[in-house]
Amino acid sequence: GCGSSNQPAAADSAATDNAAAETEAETEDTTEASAEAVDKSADPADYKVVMVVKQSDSWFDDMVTGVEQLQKDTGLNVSVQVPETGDAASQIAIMEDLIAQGVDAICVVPNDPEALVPTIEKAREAGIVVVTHEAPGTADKVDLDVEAFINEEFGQLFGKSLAEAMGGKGKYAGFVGGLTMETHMAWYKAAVEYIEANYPDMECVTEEPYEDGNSVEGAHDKTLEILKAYPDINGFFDCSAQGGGICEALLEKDKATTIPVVSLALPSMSSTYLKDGSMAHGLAWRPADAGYATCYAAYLLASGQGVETGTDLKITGYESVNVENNIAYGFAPLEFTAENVDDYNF
Amino acid sequence: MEQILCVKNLSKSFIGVKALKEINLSINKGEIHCLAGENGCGKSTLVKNISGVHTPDEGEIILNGNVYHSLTPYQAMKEGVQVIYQDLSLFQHMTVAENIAISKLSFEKKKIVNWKEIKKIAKEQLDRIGVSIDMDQTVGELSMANRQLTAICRALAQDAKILFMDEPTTALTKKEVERLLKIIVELKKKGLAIVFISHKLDEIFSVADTITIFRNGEKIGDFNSKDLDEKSLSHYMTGREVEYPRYHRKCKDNQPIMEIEHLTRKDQYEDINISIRKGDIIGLTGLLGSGRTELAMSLFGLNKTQSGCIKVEGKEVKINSPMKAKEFGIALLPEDRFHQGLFIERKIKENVSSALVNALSNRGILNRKKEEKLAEECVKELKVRTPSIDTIIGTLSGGNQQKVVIGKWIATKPKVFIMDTPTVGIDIGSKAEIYEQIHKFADDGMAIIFISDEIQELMANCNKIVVLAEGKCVVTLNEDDLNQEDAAQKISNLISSGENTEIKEAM
Amino acid sequence: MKIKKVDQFQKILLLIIIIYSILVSIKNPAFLHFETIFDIIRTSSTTMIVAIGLLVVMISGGIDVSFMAIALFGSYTTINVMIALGIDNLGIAFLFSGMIGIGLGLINALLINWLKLPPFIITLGTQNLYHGVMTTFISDKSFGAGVLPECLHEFGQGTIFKIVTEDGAVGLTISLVPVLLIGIATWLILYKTMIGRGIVAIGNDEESARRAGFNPFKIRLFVYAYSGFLAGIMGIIYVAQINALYPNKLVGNELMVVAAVVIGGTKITGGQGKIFGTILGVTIIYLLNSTLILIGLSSSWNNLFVGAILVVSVAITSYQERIKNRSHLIFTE
Amino acid sequence: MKKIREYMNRDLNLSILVTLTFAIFITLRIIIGPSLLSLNNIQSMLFQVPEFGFLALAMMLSNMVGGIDLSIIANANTVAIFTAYVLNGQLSFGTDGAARIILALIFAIVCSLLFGSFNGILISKTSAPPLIATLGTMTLFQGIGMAVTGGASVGDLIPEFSMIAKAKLLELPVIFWIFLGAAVIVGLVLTYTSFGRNFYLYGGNPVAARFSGIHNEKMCISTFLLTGLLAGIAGIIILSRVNSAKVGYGDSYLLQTMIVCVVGGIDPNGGKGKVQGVVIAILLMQVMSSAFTIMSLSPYTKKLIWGIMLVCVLGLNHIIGNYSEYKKLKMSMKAKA
Ligand SMILES: Nc1ncnc2c1ncn2[C@@H]1O[C@H](COP(=O)(O)OP(=O)(O)OP(=O)(O)O)[C@@H](O)[C@H]1O
Ligand SMILES: Nc1ncnc2c1ncn2[C@@H]1O[C@H](COP(=O)(O)OP(=O)(O)OP(=O)(O)O)[C@@H](O)[C@H]1O
Ligand SMILES: [Mg+2]
Ligand SMILES: [Mg+2]
Repeated sequence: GCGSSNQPAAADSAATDNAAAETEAETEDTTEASAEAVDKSADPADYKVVMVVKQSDSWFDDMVTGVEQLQKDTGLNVSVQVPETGDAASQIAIMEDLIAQGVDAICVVPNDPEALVPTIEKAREAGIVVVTHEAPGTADKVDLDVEAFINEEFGQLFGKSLAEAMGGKGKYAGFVGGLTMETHMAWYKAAVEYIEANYPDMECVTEEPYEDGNSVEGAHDKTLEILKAYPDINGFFDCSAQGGGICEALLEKDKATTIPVVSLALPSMSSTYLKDGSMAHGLAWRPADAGYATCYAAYLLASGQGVETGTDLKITGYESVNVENNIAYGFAPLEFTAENVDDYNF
Repeated sequence: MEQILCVKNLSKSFIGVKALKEINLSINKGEIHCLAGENGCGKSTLVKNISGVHTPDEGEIILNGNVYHSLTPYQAMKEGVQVIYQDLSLFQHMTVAENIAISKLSFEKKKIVNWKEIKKIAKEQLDRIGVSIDMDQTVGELSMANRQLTAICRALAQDAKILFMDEPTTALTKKEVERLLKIIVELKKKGLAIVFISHKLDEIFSVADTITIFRNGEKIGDFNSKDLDEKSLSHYMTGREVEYPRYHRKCKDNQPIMEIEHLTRKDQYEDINISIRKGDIIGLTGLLGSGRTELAMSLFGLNKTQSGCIKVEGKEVKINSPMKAKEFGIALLPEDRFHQGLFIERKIKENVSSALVNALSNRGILNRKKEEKLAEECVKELKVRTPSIDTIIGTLSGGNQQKVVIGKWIATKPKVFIMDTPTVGIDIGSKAEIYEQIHKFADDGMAIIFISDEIQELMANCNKIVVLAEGKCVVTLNEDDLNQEDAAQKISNLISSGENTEIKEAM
Repeated sequence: MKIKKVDQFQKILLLIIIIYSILVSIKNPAFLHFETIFDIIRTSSTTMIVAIGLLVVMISGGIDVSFMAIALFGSYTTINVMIALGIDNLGIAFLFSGMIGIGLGLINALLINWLKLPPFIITLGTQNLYHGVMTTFISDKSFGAGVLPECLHEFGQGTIFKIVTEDGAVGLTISLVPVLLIGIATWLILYKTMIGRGIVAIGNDEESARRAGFNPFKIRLFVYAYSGFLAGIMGIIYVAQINALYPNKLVGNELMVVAAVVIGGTKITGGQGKIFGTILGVTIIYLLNSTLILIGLSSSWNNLFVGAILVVSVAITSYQERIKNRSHLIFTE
Repeated sequence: MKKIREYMNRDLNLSILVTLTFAIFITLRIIIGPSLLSLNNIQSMLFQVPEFGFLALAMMLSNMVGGIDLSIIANANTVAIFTAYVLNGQLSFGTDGAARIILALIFAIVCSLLFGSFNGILISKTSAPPLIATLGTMTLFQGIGMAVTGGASVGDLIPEFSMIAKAKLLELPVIFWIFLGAAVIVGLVLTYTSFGRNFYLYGGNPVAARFSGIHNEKMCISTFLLTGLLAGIAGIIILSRVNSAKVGYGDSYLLQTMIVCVVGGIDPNGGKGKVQGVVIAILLMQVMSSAFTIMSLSPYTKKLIWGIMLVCVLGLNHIIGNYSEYKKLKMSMKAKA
């Protein structure tokens, strides 16, 4: 229902762009924009979609490959913007510039969804379709939010895997990248709640999660300390992809085989730990696929085709999304174990 | 006689000044050659060109027959050039011993440091000039005088063929100067050439064989020291006649403007009593470490007192900061001009107004017209040699810089002006001008505390002299006492009596 | 006399460490284990190395904020090459990374000497430059544990000896060896060689050092090359310890090291600094960061606590210095 | 022409910077095309400038007294967090509407001044090196924000507040005018007031300043008060722009503010530099960063370009500085001859 209300604004921006185009050499963008105003073409090549990721690391590098794949598959004019640091301010700056450029759609994986809301609103006022990923909390402020899964369910997966690996009893501790990271916190809460509800013999040692600061040495150093403070600890889980650090610390203390670790993980970075048994489970979803699906959804919305329950986003796990409260859920959680980790190459 | 150094047509320019204009000079073995001239005439610049600190624009430097158009400090050392720089060039955080030995070691291209050797070198040199400084102290903790002695030791530590001494005696007491001059004469006998720069004419005459006079970057000529006397020398230097007038207090107001009563700070000074009236110029002298600087700092609110009191115009006051001091009309000309007195990268006018910024402002807005007027006046009155008041002060010569610092405090029209060795490194021409100004301000009712080592200077300018020794006030001489013929002798005796006890304690 | 005075300052640091340790032990006796010391040694070893390099730079009157970028550049490039060529030799890793460090350090020195600008700015620029060059022209991929050369992994896990206690083995990390070697070498350089004295001399006053016959340019080349070399070495140890290779780690953690060195009594204006003080400074920072869980502080109070302690220790050490200076009528602002 | 040359010689760094800015501008205009200068893009750029600009001004002030203030961003965020609590009603003392906004603004200013004075007192009373002292206070201020929020963002502000960021005056964002006004005021204060003069003197040689009866402690504290205030204003602008506050927002600005100050000709040893330079550098930085987005550069390439630019600007300053000194020398010699 949002596409139609945006129509006049889009026409406006197209008009100003047209005025500029009269005096200056025509650029591709402006012709497209005016074409859109008249009649929405379905040709992906006519749409400029930009994906703004959080920062540069292996996770988002993989997401970039997914977006590039989309371009190859469909011919959609899609590109990726990578901020210098994982900071909401740089994402806002990039989005501002994109709004001024008048792209058709912006996909964003917000560092801090709350902070991006005014900019998202501004983009939408300018007739730009905005699709987020990993930001279900602000789904009502965007055209669509694409999620690989329901965060609570994914969080419960952490709890379930850990509980199974620990045999249903003992003390455990959980990490997040930082207390400011919303999805991490959501998984953490869901995991702890799941364990509390189902495994009464298990006990989380702290109220709040530990922060590993999104770095392996952070996870490593904190783990050493936790081992000292709680010598009877029996399991760890990490909602940021730094479980390797925990495993390293356990290996160092010869406790890798007795204390299981469940962590968000990239196969490429954690296959060793899965294979030597220091990591019991790795959990993830495929960033490339998520990027693919998000950008494709953005194209669909920009071209007026809409995304509803059952829409196919043309990639594994998102063949038939479930749209609820403006959030399109795929079903794409991945669970790695020593056996299957080699099947993934990201 | 064998020629060691010959300078031919040497020229050097800095922005805004031609510091040296086609200088020709030759210096022989076993000769004490004095350079004389007013502030900023280019003496230090000449030294720096020869020692490899500056690169000459034009001209040749011939050392031991080798011709150089420019040298590095190392080359200069290799040719036997040693320098005691005007700014001493010491290392603040290093110990005295290391400071003395380091040039020698670095020159010898030593790779490994032998700390015993360093101590040995340092001890030798300190014994040689007969002073006892704790060798393990860092230079940053030393008084100016001890720093100067350290720098002298350093230059002596290396076997020089030609030794440049750029105002080496500015912070020394008479006794130390005498000892230094004796050493110079000894060195001369050993065949060294010594180039001695000083503004103290008595020193020059007591050692010099040849005197070269500079004016405005040009050489006026070489003179045999016997052919000159103080009067003719200053005439050549300044191009005019100069005279030190004797100060007599004219002010009729005998109410004390400032009274210092039983002022004490342990280990620095003890039970100091001084009463100052309008128009008084009170000389404060004593050995190094006698606590003069400490006392001055206390009066200016930079050094907490422990007991006793200070009264300004009869009212007891607590001076706990320079701002307070300024409020009470007290000004201080600091001893360490470079670090404490100057804003080296700022313009002359900004330096002049630096103590008066708030007074020159109206509701927070700085009145630049007034500031410029003030600066113009200061430059004119104190005869600062500068292209304009917009010149960066760091490019002036040392003496001219000092004049600006004096000017800055005079501009605040203080009631009591404490001057810690104000004429150090200032030429006679400027000195006379400064004395004249001081007298004039004293006549107008300003009280002045004049800290100095030069007894002659104190005798000429003060109507009362206080001698300190080891933090205690040994004697106070009034105008009547000073008029006695043997006053100067008496003071120097008192000072040396203090010194005797010091040496005893050191042993 | 000299040594006595310096100890005075280090005593304060030791006192802070001891008092803090006592407080932590009261709160949680687990702190009193041997393990604690061994763990702190291991986790702080990399920082110790760069801190010592930075100490040398700061004594010479400079500062370097590019050392983390150099460490990253050196280790990342070296290990990339090793993986590509299948080399598995620790010596080569250290050598190659150290050489890269020397090269980048020399660039720092040349720029500082040429531009005559505060080294803080120059190295701020080169920090960006090195990191940019590395990620743009070499690679920006991450490598996980299994991919790294085996020798690195062994080194990272290696111990000099192990003590077996009831809850597992406690080993003293082998990284202590390079730290000790570097510490001793640096001490020898600073106090027993002329170039070391030259470093102190140019830190005190460059112009005076020149006049005393030193060549500040050469000394500076040495200083930054040395700091670069240590950074290169540190990079390898770091990678070995975390057992993974990232193109964007380390950079951004420079200031904590600067803080550690300054808390250790090194003058930010140069000319003064002690290795033992630096070690104490690093220890304080690490002690703070690695006892938060032991004293049961929840994560959201971490920063408040660390910040407060940092502010207090800076305030105490600086105030001591100020009092000492003021009593000698030395006015440093 | 002659006047221009005279002016250029008077402030060389500034003229180099202006020339450079134009050169970069023209280059970018050629590479990117007209969209760089479209009204849309200009508005968008000027909309982004203020929050960063205020932080850069704060950094500039601290650099000019030979210090550095690493705590500005932590300060801005924590101020924003407290202000957000006022604005969302949790701390509003029963006010509403405009009254609440005014209360919030007062609260923000008081709060930022408190932070600033803490820095100032710490540095002036203990002679702690600013780099280390503010590293400590940065962690401390962050810690306060963290302890209060537990890391979550504080939102639900009354909607009127975001109007501050959205409002426009003469086609340009009001917050940009505010920034420009603040820069002009800071510039005027530094150039024409007694405070400004004392500030430069204190920055140039604090010891001599003390011996001149300038109240060093007061200068230091007021500098950091001002720094804190500017950071606090940045916090307000952030809050109004993003409509929520959170620890860690804008951490990447810290390094950039330092770079901007250097490019803008501030001598980090203190006592030298002008506001104009920094303002131009801020604009230059913004134009380049927008251009980078348009060109879709990778973050590492951006880093590389910042690095190269910094080294180039410094190198150029140095070379031209040397050259002009040489020319001045020659001219002075000619004049004498
Ligand atoms: N580094 C410099 N830069 C610019 N100008 C300088 C520099 N050094 C000296 N000058 C200028 O050169 C001239 C000669 O200075 P110099 O220091 O040689 O004088 P001086 O004879 O030693 O005076 P004083 O007795 O005061 O020490 C002065 O006008 C001074 O301002
Ligand atoms: N052992 C020491 N430790 C620290 N500081 C010392 C020591 N010995 C001397 N000093 C410093 O040096 C000072 C002596 O020099 P100072 O210049 O202050 O005295 P002065 O009376 O002004 O003599 P002059 O002007 O001739 O140098 C001492 O009072 C003290 O401040
Ligand atoms: Mg001189
Ligand atoms: Mg003295």
